[in-house]
Amino acid sequence: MTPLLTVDGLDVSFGALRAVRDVSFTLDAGECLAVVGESGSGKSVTARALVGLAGDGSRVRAGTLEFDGHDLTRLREPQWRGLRGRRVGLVLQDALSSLDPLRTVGAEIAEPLRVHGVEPRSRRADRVRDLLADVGVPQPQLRAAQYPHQLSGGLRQRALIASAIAAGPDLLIADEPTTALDVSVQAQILDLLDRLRREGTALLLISHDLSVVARLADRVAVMYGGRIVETGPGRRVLERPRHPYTRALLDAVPALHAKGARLSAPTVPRPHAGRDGCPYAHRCAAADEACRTALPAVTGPDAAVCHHPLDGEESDRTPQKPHATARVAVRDREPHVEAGTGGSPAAPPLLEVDAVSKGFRGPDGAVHHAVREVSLRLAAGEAVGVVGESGSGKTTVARIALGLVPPDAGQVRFEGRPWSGVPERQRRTARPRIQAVQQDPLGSFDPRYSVERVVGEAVARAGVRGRAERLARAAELLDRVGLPAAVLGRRPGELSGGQRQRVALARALATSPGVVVCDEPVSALDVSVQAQILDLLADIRRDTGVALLFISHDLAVVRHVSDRIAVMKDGRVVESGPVREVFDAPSHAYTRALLSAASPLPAPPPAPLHRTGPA
Amino acid sequence: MKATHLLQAVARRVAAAAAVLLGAATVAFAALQLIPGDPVTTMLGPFSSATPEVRDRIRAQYGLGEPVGQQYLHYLGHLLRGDLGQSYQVQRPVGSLIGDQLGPTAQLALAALALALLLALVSAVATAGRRPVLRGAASLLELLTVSSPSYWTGILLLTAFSFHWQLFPVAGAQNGTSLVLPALTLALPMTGVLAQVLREGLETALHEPFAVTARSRGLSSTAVRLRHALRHAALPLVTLTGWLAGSLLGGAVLVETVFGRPGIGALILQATTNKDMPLVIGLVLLSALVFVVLSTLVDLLYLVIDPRLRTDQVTP
Amino acid sequence: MSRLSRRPVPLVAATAAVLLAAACGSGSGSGGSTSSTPVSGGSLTYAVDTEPVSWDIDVSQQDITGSIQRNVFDSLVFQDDKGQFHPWLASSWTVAKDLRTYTFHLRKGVTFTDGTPFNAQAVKTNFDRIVDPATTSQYAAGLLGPYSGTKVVDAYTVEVSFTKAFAPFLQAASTPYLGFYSPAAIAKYGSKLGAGGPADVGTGPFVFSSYTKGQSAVLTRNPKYDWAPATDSHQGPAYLDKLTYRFLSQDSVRVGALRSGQVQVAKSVPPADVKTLTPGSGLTVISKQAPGGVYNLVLNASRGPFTDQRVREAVQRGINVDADVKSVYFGAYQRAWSPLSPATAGYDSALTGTWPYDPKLADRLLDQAGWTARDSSGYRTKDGKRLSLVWPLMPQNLVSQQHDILGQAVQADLKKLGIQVERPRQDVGTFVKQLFGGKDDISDYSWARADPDVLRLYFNSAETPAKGGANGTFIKDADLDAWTEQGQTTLDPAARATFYTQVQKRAVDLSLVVPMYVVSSVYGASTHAHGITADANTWLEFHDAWLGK
Amino acid sequence: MTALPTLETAPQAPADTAPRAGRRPRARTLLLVPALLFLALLVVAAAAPGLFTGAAPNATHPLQALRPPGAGHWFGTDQLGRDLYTRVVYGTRLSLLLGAGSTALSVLAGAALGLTAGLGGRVADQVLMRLADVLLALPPILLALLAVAVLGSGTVNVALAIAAAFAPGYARIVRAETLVVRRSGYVEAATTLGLSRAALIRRHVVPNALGPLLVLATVGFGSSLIAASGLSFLGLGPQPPTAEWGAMLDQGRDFLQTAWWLGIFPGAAITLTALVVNIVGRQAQARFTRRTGR
Repeated sequence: MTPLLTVDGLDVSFGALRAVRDVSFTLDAGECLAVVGESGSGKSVTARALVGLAGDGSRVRAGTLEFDGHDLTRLREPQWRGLRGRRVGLVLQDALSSLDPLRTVGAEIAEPLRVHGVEPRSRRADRVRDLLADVGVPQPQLRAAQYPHQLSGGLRQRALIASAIAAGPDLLIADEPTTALDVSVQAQILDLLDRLRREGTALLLISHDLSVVARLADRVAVMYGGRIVETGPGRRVLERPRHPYTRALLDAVPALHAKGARLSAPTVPRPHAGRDGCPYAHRCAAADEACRTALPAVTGPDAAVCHHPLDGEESDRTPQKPHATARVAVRDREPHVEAGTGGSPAAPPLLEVDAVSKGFRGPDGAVHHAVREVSLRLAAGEAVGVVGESGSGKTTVARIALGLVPPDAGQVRFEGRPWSGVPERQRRTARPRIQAVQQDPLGSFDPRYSVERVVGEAVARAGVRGRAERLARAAELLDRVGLPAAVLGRRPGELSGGQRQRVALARALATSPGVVVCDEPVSALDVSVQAQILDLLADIRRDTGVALLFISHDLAVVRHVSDRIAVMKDGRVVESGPVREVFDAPSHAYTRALLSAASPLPAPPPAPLHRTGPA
Repeated sequence: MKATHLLQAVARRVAAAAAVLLGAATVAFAALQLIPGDPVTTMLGPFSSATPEVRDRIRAQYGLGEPVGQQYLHYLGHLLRGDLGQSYQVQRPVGSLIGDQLGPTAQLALAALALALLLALVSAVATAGRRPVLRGAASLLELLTVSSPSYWTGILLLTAFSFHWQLFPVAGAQNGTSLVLPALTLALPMTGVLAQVLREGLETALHEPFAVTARSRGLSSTAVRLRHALRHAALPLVTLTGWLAGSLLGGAVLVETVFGRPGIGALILQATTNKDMPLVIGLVLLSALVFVVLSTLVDLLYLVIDPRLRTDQVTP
Repeated sequence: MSRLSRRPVPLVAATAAVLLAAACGSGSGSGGSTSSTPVSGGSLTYAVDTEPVSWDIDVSQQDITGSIQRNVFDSLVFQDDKGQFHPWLASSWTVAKDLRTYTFHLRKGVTFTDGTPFNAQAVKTNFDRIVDPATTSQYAAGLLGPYSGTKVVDAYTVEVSFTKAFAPFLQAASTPYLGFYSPAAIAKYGSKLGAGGPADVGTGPFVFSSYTKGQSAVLTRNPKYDWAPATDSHQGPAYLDKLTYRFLSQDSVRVGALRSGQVQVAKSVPPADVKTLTPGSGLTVISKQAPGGVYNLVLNASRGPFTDQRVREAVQRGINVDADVKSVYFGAYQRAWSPLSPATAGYDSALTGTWPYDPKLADRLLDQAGWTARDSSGYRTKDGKRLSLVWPLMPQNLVSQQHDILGQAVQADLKKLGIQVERPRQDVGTFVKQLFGGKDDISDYSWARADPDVLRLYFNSAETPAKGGANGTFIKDADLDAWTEQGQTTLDPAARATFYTQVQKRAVDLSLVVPMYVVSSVYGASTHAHGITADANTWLEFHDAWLGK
Repeated sequence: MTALPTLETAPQAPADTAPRAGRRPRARTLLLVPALLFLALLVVAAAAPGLFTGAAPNATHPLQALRPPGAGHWFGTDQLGRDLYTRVVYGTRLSLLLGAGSTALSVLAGAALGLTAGLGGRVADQVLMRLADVLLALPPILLALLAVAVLGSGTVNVALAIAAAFAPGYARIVRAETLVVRRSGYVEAATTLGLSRAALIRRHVVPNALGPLLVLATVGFGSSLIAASGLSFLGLGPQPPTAEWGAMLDQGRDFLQTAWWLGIFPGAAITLTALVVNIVGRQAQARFTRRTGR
């Protein structure tokens, strides 16, 4: 039987930039191939090239590009149009922007029906309703008449899938279908896709997160630098990666590792490979001259394109044993994180957040309670994680802790003195001792400032006088966060995401603070960069003894960093305690749901959850 | 949106409109007080042989002898009754003077607006996201129209099409053909700005994921532009068009001068150069009113175009 | 902008003559050739540069109102362009010795276009309306001067009386401002007559059919018209079916409309275009010199450097009037030698050529006056003070573009002599204050009036601008005062001529003025339009006009 | 006159493809160098017109009146025989000064008002912004004409009038920008460092709030130039015989059919200057957008 889709030697270039190079794979009906890679790896371009939408200025070449017997390389635009939507469906990430926000959900779903004349106009409404019901959207009639912004993230993504499968395509390409979603919703969408696959639709799944897609995919293709560096059955790739990059990728996932383990390989700069060499060579510990000049031949459907494959080596995944001891049962009413296990028990808390609440007035005049009676305590040297889905109030807690937002009720104390409810003037002298690292580091840098000025401003605040002294101190701080002094002269806008986060960290450390509040510091980063930053945070904590208030939606990340943890939902802390206890024996249903949804292992579909409020 | 909210919104809008109008009236009144020289002299012109008694009578007739505060209150009182007063220069009610000239200017402005939108639409839809050469050429052309003063464009058009080729009548507001050149003159600089905003809007929209999604459903590139992108690009366009439409009144000053057309623009120029303040105030109020009406229209159009503004609730 | 709003300004625009008229005048209108036989019918469009604010002849002071309404309203008497009076609606008249009572015998059989008869009562109704304060007459009431009343002697005889001798009345009665509305229309429309249109019912050769503000006024033929002045070239109704006035304020637009055939006649053709209106292009020029004061630079002898006559003379002789006027007006206007227009009685032609351009003389005069040093910019100085003259620009809505440019030529001429001329732009208030206060060194204006008495306004010491006069020289000269006053006291043309010739000569000798050019009305017309002539006011008459092929 | 709104928003490349370089049409960049050169030429002409022409701008030669363009008189001569090329060159100074002066004034006023509204209390904000609302409700040219009616005509007053007409727009932008900057991450970061309010405003808020304004002002310069020449065109400009483009265009208008060059060259000078200013302004805007990532 010929495969549904055959790709052989696909090349996509934008001017001089070769985004995709020599990519080959096949896909059968009812099969799922996951293409995994970090941003810039060429995975999305590959997916879009398959529907003839590689983008403006792109040049697509291929040895073979065949879909169901059609030679795609010879298609002209009208024929492409006949294929798109009808035979091949495309689902992009973030349904809020992938569905036209100015049109109703129904109109969007009906569009492929109209374009391809699948259904007569009179029956389209019915068909749309059926499709919505089919992808698990309750009240389909109502939903069809609504606009995307009126739907929750999960429902939106379902609607987007409904529009992609409306005309009954044989192949569904899903480009990061779950990236923007909370973990629990993420799982549901993956299940929906899995069901479609089982019903016979071929599925090409694009993702940056190997652990998420591996459980769904029959086969996995790992891309790096525009090339497929390893392909193989999902479980095999996950458990016994052969390519060093795949291995590094897996190592970087905190959920797969013991807490506190190093996630990233030491960053030793190596020379870049030549044009035809291995794109990973400059990051690969095993790279030699051969790697830099040429790639080995592809050996088959289950192989790594590598001169030095890690044959048969187990990933150093340590299975987690359940701990049933010492868990703290938490009532909704008074969720306290006890002082503790991480820091010295005797040490007085540096930062005390005591039953704070905060509400915001919405545009319609109604008050939205972002934070309700939240209490946290942070001792010197301790790391406390706050985890919760978007909208759970974590960021507001962070801002209250930083003294940027006054709480409506409750109070905050820092270093034993009142921190909330006092004039800003009074806080000012203590401010250098509690610093912050934001999710969007670029936004936290004055756009006119070079790195030197960004860090220099904080250095000056720490009392360092004289330009030369400040420069030296700034360079020292950069070195501390693993950046060369050459970065000083650059603007943050010219740096990569990881570098920016390092600069933010350097600035936060400049005043030798006792506490650093990190608000989603790694959620915008690729998994391997995320690993480096998490390792760096661990190092800094160890070296300086700084206490961390670490906020993230990612359970695994929080677990990796924190001593203690607080789980937030709808503005409340629903469970808290030492990290091991919460993870091993979650007492609150919500925590359990979070944990199971975030499970990296192929697992049975989770029990249906109650919706958790607006995304 | 609930009925009470709607009512509140309407009330807010009306109050804001009233505030702008009151403010405009006050600014105009303040300007009147700042004008140097005796208003009566201004009124009579430099070569009047009016006796001091006559001047006093005129001063009394216009209430110019009263204290400023009292004048202001009187003036507001008259405004509330819809009385804009008498023109100094022409000795006719300001309302009827303006009313007489409104027609030709409204014609000119609407024609220019329609023309500008049409040209911008064609230019932007045809060139958005196309080859850089095409796009660059269109862009340069638009920049050129934006950079050409209307009073010069008008002269060029007049010379070429009326004097030289005699394709269009030279002047007046007699019929449709006489509207072509002035409308084009007024439209051209607008076209440039509109086309640029529209193109940027289209290109932004075309690079949004939903446009890619739409293409992936089998829509042609043109269909995506017209069915999806245009609506998105229309949002900034509506704001800009509203703003530009308000400034058309100003543009009419120069265009009507060049083409010798009657209208509000010509009236504005006359009123300000003659310092015919009651007339100036009337025109200021008219402009403010046009602005208020336009911004209301813009807001309504926004509501029509963008459903996100109609409801802000996620209904789970 | 000057061309947008040409308000009537007695100083610069041609208004009706108000005083005694005497013979003389030159340069008659040259309409299209009248070689072929007039034909009846057709529609003629005439582009004018201003639009009436009020159409009410009893109210308006505007030139344009009179010139258009002339076609709709007839007068008691007709004044030809030599200043002589002819019967019109009055078939004859007598004037009392004391000049206080005028008796008119009206023509019989004249009807208004609403069918009502024109009679003595109609005259009384109209004149009484003019003087009624409720009418707020801006001009006509002035024409009636010391009016005391009108007496209806019989149906066709009226007696108009004045409280004191009023010589100018015949001339006034010849203007359209003292024309006649149908009493029925006055009763019916009253103050609405100013809105124009069919409400304005007169006895004239045309009926006011419609008016579109900002665009046009349409007049149609009065088929019953049979009482034209004898001086017209034909009797009976007008030839044209329709006469349309279009209001095109822009010079370029107006001329463009003429050239492209949208209009057949255009008023105020810019001098630059005059030479292009050739019979070859199917167009011709109708030009007529206006009577009264020419366009003069008036030198203020009461202030600053101009108190020294040598400086005034240096300016007078140092301006290259010939070349400047020629280059700015392209020969369309004749340069002036006297402050009085050649089209006015009493004009002194002997002044021609008596004060030619002589920059060397001017330099010598300035040296003699002590302005010998020069500063770094090349201007003359005396006692460290620069020889600088202030000549304000009139508020932009009153000044004509050409005057502005002519001014620049004068500036350039005087700069060569080392004299700086400053031309600040002023608003009306400041301008008036400066002018009335005699704070300017130079002012510039013409003053149209069909009588040499205009010289009194220019040079009599009592006639300061603040008092409604035109004496911007601020001179107090016994001779000038005496001669201008004596000119008023006699009706003998020869005696008057003597006085006024002396005035002109003395004004030039004292270098009080620099006459620049003779103001003329310049019209452009299609060669198909025939029989169009300019009257004593330099307005076009259309009763005799007809369209050829 | 139309003030150019901010038009530059970099089109987004599809996520993941990232080949952003080269997306920007090259035409504008190609034009930048000639535009800058021309601008430099204009500045030199404004500073030292004598370098470009040996003739005097106001010297009349009645015998050479209305010569068409040709050798000796590149742009022809006017009614008084003045060399039009010389007058256009000498007109550069005043025309540029009018444009630059009014832009500078309006930007300064706008910045002061906008910052006061954005940083002052609620009351100051409300009062200033309501006033701006009112002024923005009126077409700039009407405001300018009104200002000329109050101030009188003349060079300085025209500049003031244009400034008055455009200042409310700038004030609005600065105020909005100030509010954005006040809520920005970097101001928050600086707050977290414990900087005083004065230092925050001085170091971060003011420079960042004014950044876009300065770029906008480049584009606004073109608008001011056109508007100022427009007022001159309407006869409200400098006193004669000063050479200024708008006033020259006004004079040339009477000669459309007899001496076309009188209207063409001054108008072309205004257009060309506005064009190069706009090209440079756009580039500045694009660069600013790219650099700051806004």
